[in-house]
Amino acid sequence: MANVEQRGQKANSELSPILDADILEPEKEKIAVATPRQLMWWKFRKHRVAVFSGILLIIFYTIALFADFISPYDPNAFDAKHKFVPPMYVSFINEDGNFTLRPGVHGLILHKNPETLRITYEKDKSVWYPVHFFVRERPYKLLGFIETDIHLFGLGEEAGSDKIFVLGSDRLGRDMLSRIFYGARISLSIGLVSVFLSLTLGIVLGGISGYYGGWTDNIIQRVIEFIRSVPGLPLWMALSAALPSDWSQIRRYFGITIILSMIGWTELGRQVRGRFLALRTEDFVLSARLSGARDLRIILRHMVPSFTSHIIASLTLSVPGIILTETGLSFLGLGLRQPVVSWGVLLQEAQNIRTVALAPWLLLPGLAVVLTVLAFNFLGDGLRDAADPFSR
Amino acid sequence: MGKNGLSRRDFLKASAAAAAAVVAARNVPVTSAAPLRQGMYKEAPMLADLVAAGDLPPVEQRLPVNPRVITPTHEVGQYGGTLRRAFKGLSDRWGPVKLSEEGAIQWDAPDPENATLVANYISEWSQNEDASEYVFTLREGLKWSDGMPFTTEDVQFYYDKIFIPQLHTRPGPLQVGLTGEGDEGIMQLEVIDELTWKVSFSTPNPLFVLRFGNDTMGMIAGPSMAAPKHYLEKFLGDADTADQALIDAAMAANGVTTWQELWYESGPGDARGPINFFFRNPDLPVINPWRSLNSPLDDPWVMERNPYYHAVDTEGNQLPYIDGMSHALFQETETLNLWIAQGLIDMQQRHVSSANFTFFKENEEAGDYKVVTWKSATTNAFHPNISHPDPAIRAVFDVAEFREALSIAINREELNELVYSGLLEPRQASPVSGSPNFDPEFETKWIEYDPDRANQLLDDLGYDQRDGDGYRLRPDGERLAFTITYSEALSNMNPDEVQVVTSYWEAIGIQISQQVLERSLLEERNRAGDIEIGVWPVDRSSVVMGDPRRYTGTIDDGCWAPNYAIYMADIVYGDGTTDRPFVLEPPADHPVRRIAELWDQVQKEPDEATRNALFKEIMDIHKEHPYMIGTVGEDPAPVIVKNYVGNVGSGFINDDTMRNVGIARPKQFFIRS
Amino acid sequence: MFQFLMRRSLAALATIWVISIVSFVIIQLPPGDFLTTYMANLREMGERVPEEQIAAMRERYGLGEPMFVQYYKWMRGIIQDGDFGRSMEWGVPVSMLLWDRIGLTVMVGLSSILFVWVVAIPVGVYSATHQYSILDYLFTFIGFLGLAIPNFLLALVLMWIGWSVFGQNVGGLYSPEYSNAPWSIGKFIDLLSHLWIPMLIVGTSWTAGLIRTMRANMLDEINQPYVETARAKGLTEWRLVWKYPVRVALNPFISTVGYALPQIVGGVLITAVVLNLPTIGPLLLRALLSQDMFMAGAIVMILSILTVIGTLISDILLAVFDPRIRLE
Amino acid sequence: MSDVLLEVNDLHVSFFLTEGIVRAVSGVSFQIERGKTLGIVGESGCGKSVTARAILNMVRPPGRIVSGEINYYGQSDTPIDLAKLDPHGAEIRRIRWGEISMIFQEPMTSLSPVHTIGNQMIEAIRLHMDMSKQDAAAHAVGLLARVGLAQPERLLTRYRHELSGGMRQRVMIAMALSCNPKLLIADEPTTAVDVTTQAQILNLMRDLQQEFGMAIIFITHALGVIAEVADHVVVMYLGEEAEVADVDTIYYKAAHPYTQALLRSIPRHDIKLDRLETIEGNVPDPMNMPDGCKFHPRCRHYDPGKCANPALLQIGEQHWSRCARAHEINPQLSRTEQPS
Repeated sequence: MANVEQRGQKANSELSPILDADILEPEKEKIAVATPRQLMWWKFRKHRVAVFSGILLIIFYTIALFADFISPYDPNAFDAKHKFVPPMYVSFINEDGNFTLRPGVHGLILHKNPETLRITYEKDKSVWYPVHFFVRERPYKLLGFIETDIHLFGLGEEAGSDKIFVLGSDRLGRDMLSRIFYGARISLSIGLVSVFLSLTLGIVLGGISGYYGGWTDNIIQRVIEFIRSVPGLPLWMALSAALPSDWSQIRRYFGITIILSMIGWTELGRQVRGRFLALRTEDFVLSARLSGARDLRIILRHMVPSFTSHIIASLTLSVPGIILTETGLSFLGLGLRQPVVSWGVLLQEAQNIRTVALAPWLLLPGLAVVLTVLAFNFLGDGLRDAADPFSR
Repeated sequence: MGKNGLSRRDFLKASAAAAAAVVAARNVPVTSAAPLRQGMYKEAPMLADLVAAGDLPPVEQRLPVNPRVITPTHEVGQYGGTLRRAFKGLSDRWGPVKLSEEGAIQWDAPDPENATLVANYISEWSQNEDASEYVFTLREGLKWSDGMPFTTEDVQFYYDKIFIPQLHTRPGPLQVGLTGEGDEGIMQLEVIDELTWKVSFSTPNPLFVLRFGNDTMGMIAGPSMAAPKHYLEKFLGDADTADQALIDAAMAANGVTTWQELWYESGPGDARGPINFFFRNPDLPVINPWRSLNSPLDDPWVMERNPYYHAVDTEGNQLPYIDGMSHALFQETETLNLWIAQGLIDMQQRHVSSANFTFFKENEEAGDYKVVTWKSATTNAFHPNISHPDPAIRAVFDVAEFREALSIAINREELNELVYSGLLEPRQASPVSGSPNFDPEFETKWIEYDPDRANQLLDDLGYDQRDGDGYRLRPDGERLAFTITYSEALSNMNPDEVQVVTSYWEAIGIQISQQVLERSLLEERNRAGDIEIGVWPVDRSSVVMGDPRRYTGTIDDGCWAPNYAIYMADIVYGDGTTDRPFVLEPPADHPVRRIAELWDQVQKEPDEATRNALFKEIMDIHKEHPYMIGTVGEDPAPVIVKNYVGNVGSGFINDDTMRNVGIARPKQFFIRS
Repeated sequence: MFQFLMRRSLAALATIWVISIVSFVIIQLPPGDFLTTYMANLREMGERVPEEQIAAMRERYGLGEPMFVQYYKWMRGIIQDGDFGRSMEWGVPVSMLLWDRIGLTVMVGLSSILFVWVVAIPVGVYSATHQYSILDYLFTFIGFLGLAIPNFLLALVLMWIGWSVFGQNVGGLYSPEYSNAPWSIGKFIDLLSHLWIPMLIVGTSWTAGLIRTMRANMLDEINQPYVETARAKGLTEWRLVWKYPVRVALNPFISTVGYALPQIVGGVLITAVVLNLPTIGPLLLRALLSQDMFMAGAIVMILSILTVIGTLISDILLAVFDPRIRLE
Repeated sequence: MSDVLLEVNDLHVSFFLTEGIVRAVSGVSFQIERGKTLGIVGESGCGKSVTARAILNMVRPPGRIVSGEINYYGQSDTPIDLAKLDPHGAEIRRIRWGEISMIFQEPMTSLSPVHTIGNQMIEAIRLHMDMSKQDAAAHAVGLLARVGLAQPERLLTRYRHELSGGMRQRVMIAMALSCNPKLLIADEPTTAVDVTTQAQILNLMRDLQQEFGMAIIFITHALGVIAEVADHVVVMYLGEEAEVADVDTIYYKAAHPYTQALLRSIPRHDIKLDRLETIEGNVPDPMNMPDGCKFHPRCRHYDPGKCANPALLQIGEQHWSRCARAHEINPQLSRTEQPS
């Protein structure tokens, strides 16, 4: 991420030597009245890709939050009659060949090759199942406390044992769509949780480093340098492998989270330190100091708020790294494991090339990862540009 | 199972044959066929060239006077070629070893129906009436791969320098079945003449030969009960015969600092160091059909024919047919699968999983091979721990009706279809259909899917109250909840099976959580005895008497009654010490007690009929109310065989006891040109 | 210059020392101990190991002794004899297993770096000199995409395409006929024909990042007065761009090698696992999964040291290339 | 051969940004005679640097010369219109440095940080003069000595950060002179150096001008400097000429409020002030230029009735001003000269 970091800041100087002119002038008036946050928002709005990415991420997180409502099936519900069903073509043309507003799918006829035991499916043109919305099925607790059994969509009771697999099914006949939705819960939250931890570490250590300077600063800087100069992946691999394997999945989740946040904090710490160093001599900090405020109070009340926007941007940019690492670790079998569903766990199943050659839709969780990471990168880029007081 | 080539009936035949083998081993001396006339032997072209060049004596001088005659599985083969296999490296020693090991007595099966124990490099063996003395006679003129004669001196050397030192750090090779206590229990050796030696035991040891069939007694893949004295004595650092220059060179080459480390990989008693294990030492004289040419750290590791190999085919062709083997190194089984499909593997059984059956079948044409199926002597199983330290859990599991409920709540047909493409057989954890202990009644015990009855049983047991989440409650108000503990490395058992079984048990109101452990930790936990429900395939179920630890409960990765079984083993074998944190005395009338007593009697009972009856009683205790809840089993154990590779039979039982691939006699495999 | 080298070397030594401690901690971390694991592995392979032998091994590896004594013994072994301990799983000294694989790991890493440079520098220069052109936008987008696609996913997709479209297994570094052959031109060509896939996979994400760095650095430099001066001198655009801003923009670029090396190492590692390369990655994964911790610790340590050395080299290179740093 | 070396006619240079078009130079005209010095004065952003770059046809995208002529009478009386040349072509590259060389504002950054002084000088020399490497080096040494640098041979192997500000600027001057240019454009050559050095540099330039006989375009924001070097002065404001005159006229008869303001902001030994005045207000947004007189938002003399769109008026023989009230604001002027 360090590379991404430099771009925005450097791009500022692009025009100035030619122009000798400050073309930011017209905004001066607004600046006078706008709060920094408003200002950031105005700038951010201009960054269309970033705004789009932000919206995409909001959608993703909403899906994660309401996964049990949106998912048509239990992500771990297996089905011997529907192994490796390819993604279904949800059609608006019904069995009579007429257009219908209610989409639906055709039934499937299963064939099993007696020699190789290969299972294939044929579309049963004679069977048509319209998609029903707000169907009542397996009960769950929405958001963890609202008991309900309403799901966004499904085939309803009339379909019997037939199912709709929008993104296909896996080797145990589990619905990929539902699995990706549920997987989002882990994969998306792990990024946020460990970024939060990184942030705490980064602010505390970076803050101490930048605020006090001296030997404390020196030590913390050496630690940061050390962490950055050591290849992370083998280290994180080793640490994850060393997590007690009799830990419950939830403990394991937090264990991995903590390991991941050890990646993120150095970059944040470095930045926070830089900001602190710059702010330390600012008048308002000096005056707060002179008026006898305690260090912690100065840091929290005066210094941190002055660069929150910048921190938010940096945070956004460090989320994707964490998501990628979690995915990588789980992919290697060192992170989370079945029956927990995360995108990394799902992709581990795709490690099997032969299976993927037959069922390429098993790679779809990878697409989810790529989209999320892209969106976070674009969003972070936009936020950083907006937060940077020197950018256009 | 009929759909995959081997019918249930075939297996029954095989079982009869295996039983017969045990009979044969009792007291009838087994002699190989009469020697063929000199001048009748033929040899591989590569050796003929060496003979012509004067680098090798003629084949008649290399073979023993009475070579072992091996009847080819299908046809007399052709010489030449290198068989390509794959292995996982140094730690995957059992692949190459089982292909080429040479015991004194060996399992041999020209076809699946006729698996017997035969004399291999010995010409005959006999035992006395009470099975406490065994006499072995070497084939006359038997030679090591370097041409040096193989005599009883090599047996004595083995006994003095390998077998006895091992006893100082371990109670003796477990599988030899030593009985008695202290020094009296130790196998005694007496060399009678250059070709004949006798071993004796203080008490009857009728299972000795049976166990001899699957253990080379410390010298892995060496000739069981012998070691090449003329070579190895130079490496005994504390003996007069030591050759310090050789020792230094070997230490340098292997990165070790003491001569002991050349002998013992990781401490005394572990005789598979870099110097005395053919896999790691290309210079070690062997009597195997192939010897190592380079280090298994190399990729590929290659083996080449032993010009002095002691067996011929029915037409007098010196075996093996194949010139050599080449083992390519792989890390992930996935890679092996791709190699197979690309036709880069000539013959492979190890690491070939039936989970990939469809893939292998579909690529038969592309890879120019066929998938031959065998039959694993294995049933996947869940092991509720009836000796759990928590009395409340013991009280739940040690009730037959509860285990029955668990068992019949499993829809084995669906499970089989879902996880194994229907390739396996729904069955109870019991001896497989080829076994002398096979019992159809046991095999089908509690396997009918009947969730209603399961629920009824649980209700009747007093678990009829449910909590808000729909889970059953124990009478003490606790939720009926258990943890399944398993490892991802479950032999050929697919971890997906755990997911599926979990959901069946959840469906009858039992809360199941899962815990995945590394295999080592699983074993550690199992030895600690506090696993609630363990998962492990019940293997070693062909010639069960050869290794019954699954059923006696004393094996390290079996979990049905670890704390009881070890307690009983201590009582019975009197070794008295154990490092297990929990050792529980089983209740007075507990069947585990009876199992331990029976097994002790079996081991010392010279009369076969009585012995079999006693052993059947052990099996009947299990049949009465199975402790291990079997699901599906008799894995078809696919074997990949290139179309140009001949004499690889199908339908063999795949079991450690019968040495897996070894039973198909790789020395008579051949490559059709 | 000398001072600079001394200072950097000392810092590198200190880092290596910390790495050794971390690696040792890794060896000690897993619950239970590696002997248990070792026994389990043996059992899985069908062997039987009695308790007494375990006790003997405990003794031999000094497992009863305090941590720092064990650390001291371990370090002494490494420094005196290059002995990293024994691989529990393989039963041989770790050092016997590693060197070949390290060679190939370094080779894949270096060729990836080469690939990255060959691609990233010209593209970055182009993007900067043709800022906001269609190609610039395209490169930026590809760059973002490259950052977003995990190495292993790319490897998987390439494997999948190779397998399902061409029926080829694109894994490995040699064709089977060459894998144990002595070095020859044929083997080298064979290696090259396999090397490009991991090179591409490892390179992609890093290339993406470096294109962006190069572009930003270039944009920083391209309007500097000294470039104007050069232009005013009448140099052709091509020559002045490559002689001046590129040359200067390369400096931070060289220094990014230091930070990029850890990424590359990680990339090589995980890619090698997917592609079954005979490099150190699959060995590490296997060591970790089987808790063969001497092996894992040794690998982590060697990889880290290599990285530190790589960083040191890039520092020195930077000093050679940038007179400002040289004279600091 | 006429006296005129370079003639700029109605030059328009614009920058085409996504935010809009910035007319950095709009309709500037001036000329410079051989061997003379023209000063261009103005605040940051007035377009003076852009004009300088336009002369060498070095305006970089998104900027571009929109219209106008830059006639260069280097070789003969037939001028070459530099504005029409291909900016990457061989012709303009020959003229750059060979005929017209340039010194930049920041001596620190005008030299490459990673190339030696020698490397950069020899490169320039060999590009335009047919010399071997050795000859070029010798030539460079001579030039360095000429600009007053000690140990010129050693200097060739030095890097810019090893030199002081004054030394750097001397090196730049030596380099600029290396191919005997006919015109030297000095873009604020003295802003980044201290006052003493500044004086030395200016003296040096004056001496060299006499010795080499080149014309100089001296660009600065400091009117004070102009007084010492220039023969003629162009005062620029927002891309336009505010006032054009010889140096004395500018000093004593400034006829544009902007010039007057500039003059008030420099310290003068003849007028004692408690404090220097600064020009009120800021330079307006270049994309949102004020209507009418561009200076009006900052002008104390602004009269909406009179000041709509003033043209550049000739108010003296060699004196032009873009102020409609030029005569009103400069009584001295109205006494002596009448608008034509």
